[in-house]
Amino acid sequence: MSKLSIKNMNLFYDDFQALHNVNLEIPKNQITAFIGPSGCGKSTLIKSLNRMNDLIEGCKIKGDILLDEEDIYKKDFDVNVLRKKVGMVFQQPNPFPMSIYDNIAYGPRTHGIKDKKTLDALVEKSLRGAAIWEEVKNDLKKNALSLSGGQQQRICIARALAVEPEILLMDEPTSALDPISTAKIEELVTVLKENYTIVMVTHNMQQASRVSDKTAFFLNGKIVETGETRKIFTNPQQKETEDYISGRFG
Amino acid sequence: MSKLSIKNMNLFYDDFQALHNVNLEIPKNQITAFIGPSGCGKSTLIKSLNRMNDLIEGCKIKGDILLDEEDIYKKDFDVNVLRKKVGMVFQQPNPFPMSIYDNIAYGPRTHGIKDKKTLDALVEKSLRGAAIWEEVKNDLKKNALSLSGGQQQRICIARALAVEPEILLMDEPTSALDPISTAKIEELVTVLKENYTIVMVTHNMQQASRVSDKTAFFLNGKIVETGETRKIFTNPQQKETEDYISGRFG
Amino acid sequence: MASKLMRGLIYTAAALTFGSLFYIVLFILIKGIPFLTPEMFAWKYTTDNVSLMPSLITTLIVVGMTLLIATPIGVFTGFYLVEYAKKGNKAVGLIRIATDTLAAVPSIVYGLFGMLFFVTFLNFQYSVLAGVLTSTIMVLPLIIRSTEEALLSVNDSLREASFALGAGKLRTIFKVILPVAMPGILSGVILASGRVVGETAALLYTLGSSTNLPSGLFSSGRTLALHMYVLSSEGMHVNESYATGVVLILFVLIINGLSTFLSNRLTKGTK
Amino acid sequence: MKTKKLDGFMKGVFFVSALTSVLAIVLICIFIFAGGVPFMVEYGVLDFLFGQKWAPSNTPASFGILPMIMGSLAVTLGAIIVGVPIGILTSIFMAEFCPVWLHKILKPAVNLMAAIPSIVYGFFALQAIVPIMRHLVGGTGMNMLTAILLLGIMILPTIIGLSESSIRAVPRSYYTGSMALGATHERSVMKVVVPAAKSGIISSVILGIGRAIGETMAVVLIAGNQPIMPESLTLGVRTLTTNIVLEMAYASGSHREALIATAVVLFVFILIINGTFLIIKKKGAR
Amino acid sequence: ACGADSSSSGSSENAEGFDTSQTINVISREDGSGTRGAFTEITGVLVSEGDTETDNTYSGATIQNSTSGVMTTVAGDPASIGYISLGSLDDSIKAVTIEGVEATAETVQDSSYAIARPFNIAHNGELSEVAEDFWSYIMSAEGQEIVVGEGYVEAVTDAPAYEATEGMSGNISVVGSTSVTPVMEVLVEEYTALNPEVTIDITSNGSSAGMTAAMDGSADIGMASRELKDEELDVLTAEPLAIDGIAVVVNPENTIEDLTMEQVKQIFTGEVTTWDEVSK
Ligand SMILES: Nc1ncnc2c1ncn2[C@@H]1O[C@H](COP(=O)(O)OP(=O)(O)OP(=O)(O)O)[C@@H](O)[C@H]1O
Ligand SMILES: Nc1ncnc2c1ncn2[C@@H]1O[C@H](COP(=O)(O)OP(=O)(O)OP(=O)(O)O)[C@@H](O)[C@H]1O
Ligand SMILES: [Mg+2]
Ligand SMILES: [Mg+2]
Ligand SMILES: O=P([O-])([O-])[O-]
Repeated sequence: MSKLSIKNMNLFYDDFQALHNVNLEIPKNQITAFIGPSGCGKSTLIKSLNRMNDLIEGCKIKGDILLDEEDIYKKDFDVNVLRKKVGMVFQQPNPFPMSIYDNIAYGPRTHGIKDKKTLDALVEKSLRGAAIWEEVKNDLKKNALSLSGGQQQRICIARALAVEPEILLMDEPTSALDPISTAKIEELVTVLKENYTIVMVTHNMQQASRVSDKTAFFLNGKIVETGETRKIFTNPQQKETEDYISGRFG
Repeated sequence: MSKLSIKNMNLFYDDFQALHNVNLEIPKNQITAFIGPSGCGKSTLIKSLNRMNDLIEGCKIKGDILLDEEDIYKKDFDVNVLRKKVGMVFQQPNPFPMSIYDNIAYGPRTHGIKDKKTLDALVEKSLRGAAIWEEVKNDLKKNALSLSGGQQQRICIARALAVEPEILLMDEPTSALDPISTAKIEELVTVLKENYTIVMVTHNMQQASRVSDKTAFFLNGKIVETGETRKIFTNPQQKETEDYISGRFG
Repeated sequence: MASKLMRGLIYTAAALTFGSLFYIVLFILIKGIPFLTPEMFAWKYTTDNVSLMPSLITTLIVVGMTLLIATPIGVFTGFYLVEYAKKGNKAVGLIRIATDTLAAVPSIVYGLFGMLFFVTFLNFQYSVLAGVLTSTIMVLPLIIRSTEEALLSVNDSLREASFALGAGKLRTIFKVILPVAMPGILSGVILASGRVVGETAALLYTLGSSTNLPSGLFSSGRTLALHMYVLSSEGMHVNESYATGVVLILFVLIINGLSTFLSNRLTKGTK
Repeated sequence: MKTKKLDGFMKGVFFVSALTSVLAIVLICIFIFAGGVPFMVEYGVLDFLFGQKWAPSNTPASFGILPMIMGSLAVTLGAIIVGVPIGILTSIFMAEFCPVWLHKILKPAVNLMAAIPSIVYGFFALQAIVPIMRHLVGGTGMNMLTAILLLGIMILPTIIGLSESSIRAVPRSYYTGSMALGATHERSVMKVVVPAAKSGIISSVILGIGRAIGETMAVVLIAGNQPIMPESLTLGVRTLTTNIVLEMAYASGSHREALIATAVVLFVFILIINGTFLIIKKKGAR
Repeated sequence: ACGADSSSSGSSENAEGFDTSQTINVISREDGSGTRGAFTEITGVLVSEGDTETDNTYSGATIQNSTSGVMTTVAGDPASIGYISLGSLDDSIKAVTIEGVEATAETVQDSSYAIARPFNIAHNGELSEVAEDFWSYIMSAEGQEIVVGEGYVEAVTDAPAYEATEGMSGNISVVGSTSVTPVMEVLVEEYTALNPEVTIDITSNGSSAGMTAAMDGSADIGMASRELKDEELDVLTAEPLAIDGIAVVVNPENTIEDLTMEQVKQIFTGEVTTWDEVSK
């Protein structure tokens, strides 16, 4: 079943059309990977799934994006609620310059949770969920910025989990990380998909083939091909896909 | 014949040892590629070839680097002359915020060339050498920053060529570029090697295999394996090299 | 060769700059310290002791009140300009021009304006209120600018992270951005207090120069800088006015030290 | 929902705060202009601006402020000639030549310099520069040169502070790029980094000019204050600001209005300078 | 004549080493100052012809807007000359005698020293009870004694003794001349010692500011170091509280001891430009 469906979507930055007639179904409890060369519109699409591009001046969207059959761009849709449901992790780890605890508790507090016990429990659960509890449980007061890049990225994942989203968007979550941290995150993601629907942008073909269930290949703002990851990598239907995957460009 | 030879080199950033006992021969008029996961020391090594790491406080080097049999770290070696001989192109295109002409003429002027005719000729020759003359010949007064990323990177290559170096160091010169610009630069590099010795860091395995003659694979500050590129990619001797090339990590 | 010459020029310029600063400070200290007697700190001013205590306290009052009014207005203006205003917004252009102009207005013009508007037109008379409001307008651009800069220097990724968690703008500003921007804003505020402490021309025509401690918003007073000016102007207390100069310099030193200390402490957390 | 309302309300608060500056500048214009312009019109705008005689105590009185206009221009120009090169070079020192430990001392020193009240500068100049000047060029030692030197010093921190930060804001890649071409540190800094910081440096100079032209309390102590056309560096000079502060306390009637009209002229000056540089800056940014 | 090219030294140094060939550096007060107004009028620097008055003060004269400005300049510059309030005179400078008469309270009192002006206080309409009381204190024998003690000349001879009223309280604001301020401060101190419940604020920002403040009612009492103008007198009731001599001062190094009124005038109008010409 599709958690998100994108229908006939066109996106413009002022006059520049960054996405052309995109149609895509994002299945529940699976990992969907977006691949494609730089500038092809992967980030643009993933950002429109939680309306982060509302923040960009001059960005206009046509078409529909349905979350559980509901149009997230319809007029009185509360974007704060949307973003609570659709969490996001960015390319550069971006923890807030505050303690680990406050980082994780920020989201829940935003949504009105004040009770210390509930918060404590949520923080622990989220950190466990992001596979970093053991490393930081004795240092929750420590400033999150003092952690290593890989740890910071897991803190960001934990922070996203803490608002109990249904979907996790990840825009090249490992591109700033070393191989060992990358491996940890990949492992984590495959565990998380049991409870969350995951969309992940990656530059790394190997990563896409290692972790994702479904892959969409982008080129110049269009989706060239989508399908089961295994199929896309072993038996691409389009010439461009094959060229890209085999490293002939990009 | 080796243009550069690196002998028993160890490099420290304060207490952190970034390079361990590196030995490498860089053959004349060939392209040598450095590959390896992030943080393994590729940039560190390439920067020590023209002593750019002199600018980094706390950076200490042991061992020898010989340029045409002469130790570039010996006491009265003039680093400005060294850097004239060993040009460098960076990951992010970094043209100066001045006209295209002044960008290219900057190096020659630095080294005392004032004559307008000589400069004009040098500028044209360098821009031709970097395969961008046709695109900019009517706009030499234009600010270099107004060019596209790919053009900027070629301007930077032209700028490096203008001081008539013998060696060109390139640290991920295409990683900020789109595929088409990347292809142009790769093509250019293979032409340039007829007259220059080229060292190139790349994250992109395909790129290394496409353009380089010799490859050195780095891991954690050590060279794991070096050799003819074809051999390294088809028949690696070390388990780590194979794992890396086949995308099992990184 | 050219490099050596250039380096020589640069070092000379630096030596001149810091040499003159050192000379000025030393000069005032040497001239003033011998006259810094305990009577100068008597609670009440008399013509015998020419105590600077009332002016010291008035300075604190005026600076405190000015900051109390100017800081929120300035910081909020910064919020509006950086976090809310859309690019190319007409109001923003207008506000920018207004702040730029305010920043350039000479203090003597502020003084005349304060006199014509607050003192006479609004009939506040020579009073703490007139002085405070005049200096509020005067320091507003300092605070606005430093706030703007501080906010702009906050990485957008933090804003994104907060919005992506479903936080609204207000929460993002106060909980995430403000703490990071604090040192920058604070340094602007400190700069502003320095300006008020050192101001003479603008306060002369608004605050007046009473030697008493102000008894309310509508009573007159004098700040240390004014005290120094008035003391000297009749030629009977030139030494005491140097002594006041010493206190003034100490004041400024403490303010500066405090700002460095605070911003160091605050930046430590975020680095 | 509640947070949404609060969001909207606070946005309003922020906007109103932002309008304070606009309101302030409008009020300043209205009150200063209303105080001075009627006098200028009555006396004759041209006679006022281009009259060379300032004799308020005469009957009939003369209120020509050309000497003060020229005085302000001359002194400001002088201060720029003295202060700008030293200030910019010092900022280059601070940004590119100064070891970290020394910077930790010098940065607060510059801030201190900016914060020293003008009256203290004035006292210093009166006792330290004036006697030297008296020995060098004679007279009372209170002359244009003294004023220029003092203002040259006083605008230093303004120029240094802003220039340094704009030099530091130049992407390091320009510097590295230049070094990689074999340029020396000095050349890389002077030819690439500093030009790239041009617009910030120009802004710092504007602020410096503003400070020089608006400075009052220090100048009045040491400039001699003669209301005569500036003809020599060794003669006294009266500026627009000092004209106001000198006589405001005792002026009444049309004399007082003439002083407020002087402030109008000063204010227009500032507007022109600000405007010109805004235009230059905009062009530079394009 | 030019005030700048002064030090053509060598020719006529006298015994004490003061070079009388030096150019005279003239120091004057700003236009509008009570001191300048009185000084120019009495010395003839200000010339009245029918309806016109011309202040002929030498255009190259350095202008200082405070007594101390004049004093510091004269104290630091051997070749300069200025004039200041007699009450402010100290050893850093030297007062010359005028026509052989020394400037002292006595000579001002008996009018043998000619350069003097009144210190005035003024009010508009009815004074409050407490201000009225303070006013009467100033004009009382006690008040005038203070005036004399500060080096000025009393304005009211054989003044009545001050009769303190029990329980005076309230605020008085006194605004005006910087020259009057020092003596006013002492008066306030002594008065508030007698009437501890009274608070008096002095704002010293100039005679005209004081008169304006008194006229528009923002001050209870205004102070002026000059005669009041006609338009001020239309509204205000004024009374002198002291007479202040104006001393003509030179640097202590200067060997000049005496000047005639004519010489003073010539110096301050720039007709005479070197010390030679007056040091016969
Ligand atoms: N805010 C913006 N305003 C205008 N154009 C934009 C904006 N953001 C992105 N673009 C353009 O839209 C296109 C798609 O950008 P996008 O960031 O989605 O690419 P991407 O696939 O994520 O690339 P990368 O792999 O480099 O992250 C690009 O051509 C880009 O230049
Ligand atoms: N200036 C420095 N001071 C201290 N450590 C440094 C410095 N520069 C690099 N390092 C460290 O040295 C190691 C090698 O860094 P280097 O930049 O050479 O890696 P790289 O192979 O170029 O990686 P990348 O692919 O990310 O560019 C890393 O661990 C890095 O953290
Ligand atoms: Mg992207
Ligand atoms: Mg690198
Ligand atoms: O010049 P004044 O005596 O009025 O100060």
